[in-house]
Amino acid sequence: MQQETARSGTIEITYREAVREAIRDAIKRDNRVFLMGEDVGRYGGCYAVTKGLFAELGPERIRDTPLSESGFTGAGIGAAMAGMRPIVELMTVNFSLLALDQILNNAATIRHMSGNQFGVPLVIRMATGAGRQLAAQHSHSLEGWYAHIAGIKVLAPATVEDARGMLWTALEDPDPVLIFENVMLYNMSGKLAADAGPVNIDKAAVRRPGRDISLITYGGSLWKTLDAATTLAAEGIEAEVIDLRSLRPLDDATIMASVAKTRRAVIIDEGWRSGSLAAEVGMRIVEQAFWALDAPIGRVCSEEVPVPYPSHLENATIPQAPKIVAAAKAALGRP
Amino acid sequence: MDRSDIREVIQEELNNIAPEIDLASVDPAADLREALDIDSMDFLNFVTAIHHRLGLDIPEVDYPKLVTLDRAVAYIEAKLGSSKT
Amino acid sequence: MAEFRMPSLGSDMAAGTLVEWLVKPGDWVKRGDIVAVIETQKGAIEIETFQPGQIEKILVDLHTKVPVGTPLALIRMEGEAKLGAAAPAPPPAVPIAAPPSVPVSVAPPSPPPPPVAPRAAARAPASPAARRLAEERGIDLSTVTGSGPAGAITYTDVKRRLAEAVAAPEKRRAPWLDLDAMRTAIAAAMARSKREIPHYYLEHQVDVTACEQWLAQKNATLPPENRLLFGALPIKAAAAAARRFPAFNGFYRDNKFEPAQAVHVGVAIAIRGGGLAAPALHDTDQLPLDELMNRMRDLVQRTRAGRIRSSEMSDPTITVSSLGDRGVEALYGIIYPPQVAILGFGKTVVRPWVVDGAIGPRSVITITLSADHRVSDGHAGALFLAEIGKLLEEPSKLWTVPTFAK
Amino acid sequence: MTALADKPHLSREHMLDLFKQMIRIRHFEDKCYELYTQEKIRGFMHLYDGEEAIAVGIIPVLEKRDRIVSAYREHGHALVRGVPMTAVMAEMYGKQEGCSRGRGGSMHLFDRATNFHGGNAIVGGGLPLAVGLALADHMQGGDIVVVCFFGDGAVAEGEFHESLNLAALWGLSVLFVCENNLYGMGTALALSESETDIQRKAACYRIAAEAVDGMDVVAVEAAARRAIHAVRNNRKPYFLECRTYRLRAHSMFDAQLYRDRTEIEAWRPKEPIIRFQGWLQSNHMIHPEDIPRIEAEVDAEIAEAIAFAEAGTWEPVEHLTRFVYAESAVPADR
Repeated sequence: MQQETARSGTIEITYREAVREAIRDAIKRDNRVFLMGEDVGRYGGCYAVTKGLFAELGPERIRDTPLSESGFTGAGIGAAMAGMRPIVELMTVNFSLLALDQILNNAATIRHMSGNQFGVPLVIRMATGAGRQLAAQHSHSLEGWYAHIAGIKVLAPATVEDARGMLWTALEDPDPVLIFENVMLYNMSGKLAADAGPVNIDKAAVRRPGRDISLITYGGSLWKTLDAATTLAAEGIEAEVIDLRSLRPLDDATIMASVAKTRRAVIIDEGWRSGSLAAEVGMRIVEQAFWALDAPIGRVCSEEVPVPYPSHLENATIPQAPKIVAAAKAALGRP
Repeated sequence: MDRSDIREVIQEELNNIAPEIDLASVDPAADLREALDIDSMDFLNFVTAIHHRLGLDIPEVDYPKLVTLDRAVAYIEAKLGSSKT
Repeated sequence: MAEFRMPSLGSDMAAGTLVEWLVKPGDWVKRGDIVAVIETQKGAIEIETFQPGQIEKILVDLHTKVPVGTPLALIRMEGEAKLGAAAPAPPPAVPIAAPPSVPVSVAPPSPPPPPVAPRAAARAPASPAARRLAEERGIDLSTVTGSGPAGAITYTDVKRRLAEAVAAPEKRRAPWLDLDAMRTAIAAAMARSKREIPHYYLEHQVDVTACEQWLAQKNATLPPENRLLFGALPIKAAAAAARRFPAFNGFYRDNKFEPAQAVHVGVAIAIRGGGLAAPALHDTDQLPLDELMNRMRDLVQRTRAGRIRSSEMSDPTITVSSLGDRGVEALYGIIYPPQVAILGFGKTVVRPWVVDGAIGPRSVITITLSADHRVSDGHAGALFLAEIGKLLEEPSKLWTVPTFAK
Repeated sequence: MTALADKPHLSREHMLDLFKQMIRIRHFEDKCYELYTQEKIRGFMHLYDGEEAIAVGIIPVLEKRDRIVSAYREHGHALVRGVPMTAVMAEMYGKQEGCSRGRGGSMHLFDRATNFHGGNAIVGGGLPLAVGLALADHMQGGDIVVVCFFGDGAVAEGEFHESLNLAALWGLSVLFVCENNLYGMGTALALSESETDIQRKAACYRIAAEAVDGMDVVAVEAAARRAIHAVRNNRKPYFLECRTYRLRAHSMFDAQLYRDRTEIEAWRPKEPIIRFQGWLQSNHMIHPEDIPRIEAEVDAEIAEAIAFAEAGTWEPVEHLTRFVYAESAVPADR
């Protein structure tokens, strides 16, 4: 549990505990809020995010569902249309594919197609990313697909502060919001203000200021990118690290301000390169900051293969700090 | 925009006005008008350039605060700092 | 007489082929009756009539493909005269109201990103940032060595080139501004002026405190690019006065004086690294102060870049020279032939001055006149200088155009 | 037809209203067919010809606060529920005065005022929504009934089974109404379902179910009263299979190669309007002048709806991106 550091008012907390606290806080503050998902109740969540909530908040508000992703996601949409503020947990992005029709053709579309008569104030949380040797079917990173859909918002909390603070703001949003939690972050612990509350969900954040190059990333890749920046700093290269936080809408202003200053950009994205979110960010930089560029825009994405089971191959597939360092140096024309 | 950026902008603009003077050799505390043989027209162009590049309005009363390189950097840094909050 | 038309059964159906008529002329039909079968890409479809009445005439033969909307048969409505038997011409077919054209204007396209300006293909590729810096600083990319891949020029390359430019002033100065040639020309003119023109010199001190205050108050409201320099006021005053004292505004040629119709004040401009020129500000007396300031700024910038027009060199009708705030109190100029006068404005100095009987610190400037005694005498020169002094004491008057009726 | 005696509600006035409601749907859609051939209506359009008794039998029994989810054969449901005919016609023209601002068309009629939660063009797509609507009401302590209309084609979808299970598992007040018209577009029921007695499928989820002759509006209404009462009071889902037949093609551009004309002709005399008219006449509940009066009233309403749609305006292209998201400012930071 969190160790209370009374003096400075901050606590040491894991990403998992931050998400759990966000869910508990939301359910306690608003009786329209309830959580629905496979094994979220009695089992305590397959990543133990909701452990203890069932006993504390009861079966109505922490609702186990059968393995019917399309069914209960559609039910979440219907409940949201009728005044509830459901949190649907799709265990991982890999299983969300079964609910993609409900998310796209109902959740994302109803407000526009009904001429603004019905909205869907729904939050869907799902784990994402590789790194646990779960092989191809359990290691996808498809945030870029969802960030393509008009009518929903897409978030990627990478820090404990965002894991704690994004949920409430998302629940207050009148439109569907998807929150992607990278599996490798659940065990990560970090400092959090004891009274930490909601945060904004539409701005990117400069996690490390720098002058020579902009490293633009999100979610699980943030920490690898910060490691790479530290390595680069030792070689006199000051890299600026941008955490997108919101994948739709993208905070163009923060991205362009950074690139205008550094004149170089590398985008780190765990999705496959072709048609990836990195491709979209890169294109926006070309559209809006072309005349500031002093080198081609670089990308570090996953190799375009189904993620293999053995760890040495899995590590070779997804972005790692050395690859980021190499891409940065290439952009700087350094060996 | 940190201090070194400001100095760089000033030197670039002074370089436009007096290209043949090697700014590195100019004493940062010396009166620029003397050191670079700048007349009032040159100085007005310098102020206009700073206004465009940094979006800073520099009233005439402040001109004396810009007559040396050091004082110009300090003046602009203060002005930029205040305008950012 | 109503028309039975080829129906549209789908947005992707453009035409249909009639394969079977289920009715013949004379048959009575009611709404919803199946009257024909048409062949479409999806197969044969029975089509019904919405118009009750008697089939009058079949218009389309079997097995002919016709576009949607083509009349296939005529239906005579109850009580309507038969076609042909002295029947009036069939009423014009009720045109199916053409579907209101859906406004086809596509959503206003978001402004396409500015097209990439076609760049002259520089020999070595250069990064966008490098191109922009080079263009801003007037650097020829071909003179820059690229450190990027395949010799590509980067931003830092252009900056290094800029720094180099500073180190070598000779190479740096615009090659088209030959100072030596300019020096010989000045020497010849000054020598001729001293030889031929009997100069007489007058001096007049003027309290310009009002000018300074008016200027400070005016500039406080203007952004830097529109601010006025003190130097513009004497030029405006000189031009206005020259309009009233023609003896100082013209040319002495072929042993006689021709007064000039216009007033083109030649502004003496020092060029960096030595050199002097005094090109004309045309119709100076007609220019409002802000316009005069803009033209002066342009003239100075072009003069220092060596881009003066020939007319600007030959047209001055009188010259004004000012050493500005870093000069000396007074300067006695040499007339530029064929002109007949040159005014000098010294440095503004704060000195004790009697105002309404009391002594106080005032900003004072010394104005000097060198004039051609063949054309004018001291008395006229004194009046001319006094006029300029009076104008400088009421600066707000100088602001409007024209200061004095021509 | 059911015997007169045990039908307490069979007043003349109510019977004529049922009759008029069916005529209203039939004539409206008949006009839509004509307008479609004149290119006034585009896209897909699925007509209810022959199934009118289901909408007319069930929907009037609902309360105002109850909610409806339909599919793409939805004109009849919308009209009987009270979505103004003018707004429906304008929607089919694609005009912004339409009930979905012209953006949905025939398959996506929405109306917040009557709790009409839209058509849905994805077969089975509406079932989970209905479950969700009922879940919300359940959690808010309400007692509404959510009626979900779908065709026999939907029972093959996974969502059908997931939805029935969720509704039964969580005790939700959903009335599942399967309009079994024997064809899933071009596939006869027997060619797609191992068990063609559809109402039996509800038993797998312990949901009370019954089948009713969908061509008999009085029988449908009686079944609807029983079903809706059961759902509202037992707080449990109920499954009502209405056996019916569609006399027109699946949609406008369908050569109906999958059935022959004799089958259609055989069903024509059994269609609900002809049957009900015959029954009313044999029970002396309808007078000769009633029918022309009713038809005139209906046709006048339709003419007004068409005029409304013709006069309708196109939504300005500048509004293309409005309402992709809510326009009220979202409180970002608190």
